[in-house]
Amino acid sequence: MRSAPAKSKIMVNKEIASLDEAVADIPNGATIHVGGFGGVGIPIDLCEALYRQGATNLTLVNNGVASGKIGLAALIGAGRVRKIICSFPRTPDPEVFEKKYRAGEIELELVPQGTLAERIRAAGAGVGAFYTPTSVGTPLSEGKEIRILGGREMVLEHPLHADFALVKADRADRWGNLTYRKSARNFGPIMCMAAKTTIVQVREVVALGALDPEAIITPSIFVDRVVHVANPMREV
Amino acid sequence: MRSAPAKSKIMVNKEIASLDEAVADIPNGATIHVGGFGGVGIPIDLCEALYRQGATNLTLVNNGVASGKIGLAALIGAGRVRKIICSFPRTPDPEVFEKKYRAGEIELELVPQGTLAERIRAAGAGVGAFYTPTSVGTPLSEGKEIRILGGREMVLEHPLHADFALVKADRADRWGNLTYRKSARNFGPIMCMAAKTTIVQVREVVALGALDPEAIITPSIFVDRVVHVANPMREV
Amino acid sequence: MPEKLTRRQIAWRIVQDIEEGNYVNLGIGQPELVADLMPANREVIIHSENGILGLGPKPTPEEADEDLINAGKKMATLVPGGAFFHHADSFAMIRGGHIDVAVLGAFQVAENGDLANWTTGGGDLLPAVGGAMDLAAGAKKVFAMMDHNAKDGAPKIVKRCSYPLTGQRCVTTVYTEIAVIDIRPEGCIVREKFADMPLEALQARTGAQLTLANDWRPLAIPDVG
Amino acid sequence: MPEKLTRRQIAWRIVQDIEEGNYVNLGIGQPELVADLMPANREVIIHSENGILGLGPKPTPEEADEDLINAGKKMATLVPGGAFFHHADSFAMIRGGHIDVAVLGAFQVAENGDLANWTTGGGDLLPAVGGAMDLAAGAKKVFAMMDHNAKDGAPKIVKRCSYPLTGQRCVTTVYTEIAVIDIRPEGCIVREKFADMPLEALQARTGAQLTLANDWRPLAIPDVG
Repeated sequence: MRSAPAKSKIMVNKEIASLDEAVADIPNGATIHVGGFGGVGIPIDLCEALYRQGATNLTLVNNGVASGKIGLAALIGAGRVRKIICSFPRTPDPEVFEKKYRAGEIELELVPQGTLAERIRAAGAGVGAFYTPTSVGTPLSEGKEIRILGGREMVLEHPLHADFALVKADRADRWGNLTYRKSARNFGPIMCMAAKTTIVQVREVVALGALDPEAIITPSIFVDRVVHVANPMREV
Repeated sequence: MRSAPAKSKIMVNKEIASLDEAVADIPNGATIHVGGFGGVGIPIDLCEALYRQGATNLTLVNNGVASGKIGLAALIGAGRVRKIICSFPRTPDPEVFEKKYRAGEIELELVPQGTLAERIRAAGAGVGAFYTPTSVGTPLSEGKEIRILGGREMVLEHPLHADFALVKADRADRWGNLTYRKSARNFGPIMCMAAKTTIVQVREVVALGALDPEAIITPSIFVDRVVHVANPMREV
Repeated sequence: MPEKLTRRQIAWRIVQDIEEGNYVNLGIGQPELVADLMPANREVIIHSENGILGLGPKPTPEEADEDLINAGKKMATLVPGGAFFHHADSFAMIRGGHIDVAVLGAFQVAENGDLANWTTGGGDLLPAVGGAMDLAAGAKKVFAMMDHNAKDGAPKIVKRCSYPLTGQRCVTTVYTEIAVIDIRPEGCIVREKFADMPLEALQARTGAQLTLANDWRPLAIPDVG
Repeated sequence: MPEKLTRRQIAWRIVQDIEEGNYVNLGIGQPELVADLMPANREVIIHSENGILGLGPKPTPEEADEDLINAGKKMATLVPGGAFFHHADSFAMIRGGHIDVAVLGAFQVAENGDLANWTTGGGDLLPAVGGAMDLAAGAKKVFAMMDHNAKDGAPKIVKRCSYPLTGQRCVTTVYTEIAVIDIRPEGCIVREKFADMPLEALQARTGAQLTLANDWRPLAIPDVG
């Protein structure tokens, strides 16, 4: 009779003891989704751990490009980011990015915010590509396939997969079910879906069954690692 | 100075006094999304009201085709349905539909369940069309455009818009924010998004602000009419 | 008689064209004034692209919550009946045609409704688009709230935008300090202007052909500071 | 030595190939037995296409809730850690490659992994596909749980499916009452069979070329009724 599979353990527990452990295997050249909008919901402690970890030549997907000096800004400033895919690089304090960008040392792919969100969701949902009216007739659809659908010009957009997602949520259980807080939800749920490995920092880890099954925003299937960070840093 | 617009009223209240009033303006020939899966979450009281109302030549979108004799089955039995778009017409008691179908008196468009859900969401989300791997190489993708994306064959699928959606939810406030109960959620949230006019029957209407903003499943923007049905009928 | 409306007065004017129960997205900057001018007894539901319906006014110090900001990254509140959701759902609302009115700033509006409001194409500012293209493509009505002319006097209502577009044929009405102009298939229709400003004077400050509506009305000057 | 496994024994065998923490979708009918054979101390999370993760066993009369059913329309329960979601999210899990294992019934499996399980193409039954095509296209592994032969003795593992397909090149392993067969690029590899059944006898009941794995093992006969 065959014994239990080698990977088996007594129970499923996605909680990782430390930030550094959680990001230890992110390799050079990885594409990383980073949650957050306007500094809210940004997993700054995970970003700092990634900074300490040393991976370089990264492609980052985020709504903006990082304000201030820590987290994403630190990664960019240290020359560890090859490319940024975002909708709004003009953050309140974009100095670190702007310097690299003007020097031609970082590539920027500018994507309309809704198209960015839908491309991330498409990656998570197994959609191969989709047509959207957003950006038709603008420089951001130049060179892309245009097709008339439902009487309207639409542009073909492709999914935005990631090797890793770094997300900040509010509460998690050991399976990785998540809730968020207010407008800190933003890109978190769709980024959790779209990455091969999703790493989430949460304010609180609760017992399995403590989260209301009607109000879980990210079901555990989309989460690989949970790190408890009771008092997260803030970008600015 | 211009006076307030003609349509203005003191406050937004989407609650309609009766089922019959709520469906009164559904015209002949309408395409209607009807929520529910396996009899759970089906807005049977709204369907019965539509039966009383008399509209005919309807196109219905639902996961199945109705079991038993009331609701959708009554509409189908009375010859009021021109076409059904669904994934699983083989319900526990499909007699009414089967008779019409075998007689060639009703058109059936069979759609894989996930493609059905995604086509409905696409309609609600303003996506013009999308590529999916589901059904490639099967009879259900015959005659459709196939394209290789990400190294994989994908079929092009189009949004499934509706004139009306009939949905059953659990609780609503007067703006139309909704919560659901357990597996009765199923197609409700995406159908609410995809119809020009969304009509929802709910078990309970609560005060504005009583629903937790973190746990509202369908935000009010997707809902046009709410009818209070404290004790809904059941299909079987 | 003042020769032009203040920005608060323009915002007030826009409020008059928003219906009770409308779902409204307000662009960053000037359009945010529209919320301030909304009478307290009206229920207009403000959408914020970062996953909020029912955006409320600025918080008191006690209400302030660092996890609740508006699209302009300012602290905000939620009104009763408000809801939170994720970014894909937020832009499904926009792209899917569920937003009744988007009020956006504009660099240029063309006579066919084309909107340019995200970049002048120059290299002085980092390029940034945010949700502007989605709103232009998706909102049922797009109200452009802007100065009638650029700082150098150049018209901002033009035959054809010279700046890179945000969206095509999307603007439905332009609200400036001197006029309310509908953009229709038949052209730019002046719905309101100052009674004592001749159409010719308005035309002289405008880069597209204007037509005075038969039922045009004098632009009101509300007492809103 | 019995000549074949019972369906419960096949289900038990499938359980051995499901890892702790796997997210698993069980097709309607026979595959539902897999949940019954899952040891109580193992955490395998069952997905149900109608918007459930963490599907639990059949309810007691007290637990029964008419709003909680499984994909087979039978009353169900939710385990602690379970969650509800809507249909588009449910199939995003499936299509997006998040389901580790789908266990599906099958009419035919071809040597290239093609699966036919939704219609025989005849007019006897109403055509109905449900979520089968999505699972075939999306699950990381597709386990076919089926009788080795049809009622008339015809092989169900074939060179090429004669019935309309559910999905292409999707089945990873076939579990029958007499064998466990991996479908690999190099062909149909017998991983387990009864020790006393010669490969030739198994081959005689199979429509595709079989290869015995070097490390093949005897099919275990668990005491599970």
